[in-house]
Amino acid sequence: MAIVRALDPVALQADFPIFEREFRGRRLAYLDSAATSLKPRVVTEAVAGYLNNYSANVHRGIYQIGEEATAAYEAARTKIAKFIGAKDAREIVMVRNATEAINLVAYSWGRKNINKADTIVTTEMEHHSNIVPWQLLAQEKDADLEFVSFDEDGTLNQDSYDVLLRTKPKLVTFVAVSNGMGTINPVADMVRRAHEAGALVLVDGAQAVPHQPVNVQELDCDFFVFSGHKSLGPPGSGALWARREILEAMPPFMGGGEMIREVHLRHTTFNDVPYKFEAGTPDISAAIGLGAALDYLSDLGMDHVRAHERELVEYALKVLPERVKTIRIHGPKSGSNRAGVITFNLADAHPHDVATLLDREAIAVRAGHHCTMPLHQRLGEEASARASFYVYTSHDDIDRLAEALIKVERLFARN
Amino acid sequence: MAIVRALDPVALQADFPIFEREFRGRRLAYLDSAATSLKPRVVTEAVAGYLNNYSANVHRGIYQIGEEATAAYEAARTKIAKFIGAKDAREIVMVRNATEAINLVAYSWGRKNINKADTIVTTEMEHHSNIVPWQLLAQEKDADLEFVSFDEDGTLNQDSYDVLLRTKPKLVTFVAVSNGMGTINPVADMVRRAHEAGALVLVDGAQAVPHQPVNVQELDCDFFVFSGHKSLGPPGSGALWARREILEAMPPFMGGGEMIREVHLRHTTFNDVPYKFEAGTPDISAAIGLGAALDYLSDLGMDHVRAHERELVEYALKVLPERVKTIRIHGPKSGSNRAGVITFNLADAHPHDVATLLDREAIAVRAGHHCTMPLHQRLGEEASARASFYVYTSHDDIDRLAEALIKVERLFARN
Amino acid sequence: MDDLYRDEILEHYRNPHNFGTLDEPTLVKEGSNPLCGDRITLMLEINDDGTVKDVAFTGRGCAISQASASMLTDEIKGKSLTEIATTGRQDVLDNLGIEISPARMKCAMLSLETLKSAVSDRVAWQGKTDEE
Amino acid sequence: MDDLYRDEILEHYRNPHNFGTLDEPTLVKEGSNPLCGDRITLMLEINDDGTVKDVAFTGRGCAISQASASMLTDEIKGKSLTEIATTGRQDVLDNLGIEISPARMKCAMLSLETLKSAVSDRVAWQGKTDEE
Ligand SMILES: Cc1ncc(COP(=O)(O)O)c(C=O)c1O
Ligand SMILES: Cc1ncc(COP(=O)(O)O)c(C=O)c1O
Repeated sequence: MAIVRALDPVALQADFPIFEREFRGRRLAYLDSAATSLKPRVVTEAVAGYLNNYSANVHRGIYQIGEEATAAYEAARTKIAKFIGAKDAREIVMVRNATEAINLVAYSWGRKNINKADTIVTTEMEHHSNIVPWQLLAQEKDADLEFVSFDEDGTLNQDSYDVLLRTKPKLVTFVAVSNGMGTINPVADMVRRAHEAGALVLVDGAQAVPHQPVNVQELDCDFFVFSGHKSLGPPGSGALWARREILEAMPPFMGGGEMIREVHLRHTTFNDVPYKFEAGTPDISAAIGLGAALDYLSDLGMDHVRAHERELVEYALKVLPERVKTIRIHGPKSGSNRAGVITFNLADAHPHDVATLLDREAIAVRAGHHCTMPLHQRLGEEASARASFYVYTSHDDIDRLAEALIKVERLFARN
Repeated sequence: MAIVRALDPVALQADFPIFEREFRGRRLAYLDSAATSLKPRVVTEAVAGYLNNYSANVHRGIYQIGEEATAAYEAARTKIAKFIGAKDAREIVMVRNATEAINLVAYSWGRKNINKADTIVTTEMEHHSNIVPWQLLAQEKDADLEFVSFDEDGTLNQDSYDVLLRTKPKLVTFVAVSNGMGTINPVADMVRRAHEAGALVLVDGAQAVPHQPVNVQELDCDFFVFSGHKSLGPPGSGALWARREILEAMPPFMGGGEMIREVHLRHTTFNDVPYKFEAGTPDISAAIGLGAALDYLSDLGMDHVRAHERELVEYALKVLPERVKTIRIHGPKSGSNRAGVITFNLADAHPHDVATLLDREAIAVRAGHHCTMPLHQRLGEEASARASFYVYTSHDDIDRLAEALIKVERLFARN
Repeated sequence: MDDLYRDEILEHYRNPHNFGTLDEPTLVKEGSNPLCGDRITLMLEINDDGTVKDVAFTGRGCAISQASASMLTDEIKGKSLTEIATTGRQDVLDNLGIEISPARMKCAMLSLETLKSAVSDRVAWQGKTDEE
Repeated sequence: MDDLYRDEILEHYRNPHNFGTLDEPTLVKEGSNPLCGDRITLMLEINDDGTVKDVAFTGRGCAISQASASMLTDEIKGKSLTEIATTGRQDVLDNLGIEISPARMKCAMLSLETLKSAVSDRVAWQGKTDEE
């Protein structure tokens, strides 16, 4: 190929132990990275290193392994801060996943700041994790929840956004990158307009952090969330970022150890941020693993990761319709505003059957609604199949996908 | 020694890689297991096995590694259910830790069922994690929070408990085993009396599950919580158990993927229990690691674990006062109602200094309030030192502790 | 790949038996699979003697759920509700006659579970009228 | 073990300098360490020229926090608030002259941080009167 790629997926596969396994005699073509990513060896080693060699609790042990654990855990926080361009590691709250981060904001900031008849704006392309917490909050507070629609080409309808901004919402929230269609939203611009309308903005970065450079200060948003397990890290890791003054004004979410300053029977004072929001023993090993994952990604360079995936998605957008006659691909038609996600339907085969048959060829794709039922309602599909890419995805994987889909088509052809 | 012990801690140390490390030329005497336990090799291997070989998301992947991950995750749930004697694995909600489990109950069950002027009863020996969530709930609902006191011997004052039960509390909650003093509470009896008074009962089993046989059906409580990281498992694992009909009547806590049945823009229906309470991608690796930890403990036999720790604590209660002249040990005086926890002060050396100096001898103890400030207020101590035991703790560790404390005493003696 | 879905499955999928609606159903029941969005609506017309006079279903779904609904509805015609109550998961799997992975089990069982809950509604409802 | 805590530290711990209260303090400030429960109350009497006339502290704590409070209070006597503002963490560590592990850093710094926040309260308050 003529395009120079700084990132060689086949070489990188050597870093991921799962490719040493055989599946029906073949190397796994893992095309479900939007659900969760595979893990490089360094991440497993970081987790195992903690569990084997210094498995102490953090923040309180006056002994060597306690100090080692605390240092490693706080180093992970600093790496996260740096990776997403936060000003200060104290703005990073460690959470289990993006879902918990959003719920934390809904319970803590939301229950304090959202009142009757206030409006929250989200979009029809959100993951359930960025819909349900706001539905629960709106119900509790008798507030309004409004949805920005999206167009045929899978992009948010910016006129519908402007109309909703005129209702003066208190909070606006949307995905940076849609897990349903791969749409890359114009985040900085949408944040600016929301701020002009007087709203705070929460950006769901679950599909952005793993796949493209992110800088929360440049985006200028107020809250930002992501999950470690989609970013080469272990499950159980993730972060909420928010501006320090916002975090400081937020009441606590969960109560318990670590988040307190002083507990008395009749009153309690709380710790400084971010500890105020980290009740109980955190998932130390997952955080350390995420730190190692972000180091790995930084070494690759997020520009290169994005360039690689853009090139892959452009290749897929070109070859799949050429070769797979009955495929309908949803979402943006160009790699310029599309992440490495191909969501599709075949004319005669249901996505579940597609996934089952692809599994027989050692190709892993997702089938279902991908936790985006409203998006699928809008697409007019009960379910779809989704192939999603990452650093270890190669052209060969896409070629294998195309060939297997042709076989599925043939099997299901209504002759 | 004349006592026959079925459990040989020195032999077991071979299962824990940390003992291969040298600390200032010595094997670590890890006496902080009440904060978090060390991890046997099998746990790290289970975690690494998932991360390396089948690191898929759970519950939705129609492909081989997705099914492997789901099977392993659900097997962990079944192991947890069996380990604590639950009737049905569907009564087990996977959480990050005991703290999250308690907050889940406070937010979900509590906000629905606790009203103005209702009473919640807890105790003065609770961990902050079983105080602060109820303070926050009581404050929100304008409810009363009352505390059972404890006596000189570190046991709950049962008269004070009866007096408080007469206020007809809606919820009673207490530790099965105190992390502050090692007190083993008469759980089944206290549950029975609470039920007679019409209350539901939440038992904080964070220090019980790792150290003694537990059967929630025999205890007959309504909610039970524990953390995996204190039970040889990785951080990020833990469980809430509750009776099925109680769980089913509880509204959701966090919203997001996995916990829903159908999401529409204007309304959402929720999944069956326990999934209704597991929003977002769970900590799959930690759950699998906890499963391996519980297998390891089951192989040892929880009766043997308890017998071993009882023997150790009796040894410590005997030799420490004999050899360490200025030691004051808090809590029960006998091993019969005391877990493997020795909380103490020296007359002239502050607990922080004790811990620092012990660290120089490769002995890890905790110093501070151990997340039990009200307990310490009652003891009249700002802080204490704590040595806590587990399956890998040997007499030699206690002997080393005694010798080192003698040195500390000598250093700090006001001559 | 080709060996997994037998021709018979594909045949039922392409031309499901009993697909459609009934004019005078005695029982109507909807079922859905929360993880993937499959849905089915099942209609039954029951004779006075408690046997199934006619049955029909609608709904979109995958080959496995459609074929199992098609085969199941064939099978229950003429049977009594009591006989239907004894139909089990293994019967459905036997009908399909192919390997069903755990993730696809819900697809295979959707029609059976919808049928079972229709029948138990009916029994509960009959029980109620008897008492009243 | 014996080499860690120098005799001077232990001496300050056993007999802390400036331990007690002042009759007419200009500034009183409390500090605490949330992780371990150490507390200190610091009192300062300030001359009209902005120098420290007298200083005292009370509170329970470990050898490191007590010794550092004892040494710090010795050191600031006669100094101006501006001079105090330039006292840094390194000065405290130099006073102690022993290895302080990260977990003990809060013990070592408790008195300094309480002092700093007392001084900045004072400066903020003075700023305010100046404006009014
Ligand atoms: C009795 C008790 N309850 C609750 C907790 C909180 O556990 P975690 O930090 O794992 O949530 C602890 C841990 O210290 C404990 O000992
Ligand atoms: C856009 C988006 N938001 C939120 C989530 C939820 O992530 P998690 O399950 O890790 O909380 C996902 C994961 O599927 C996602 O793709």
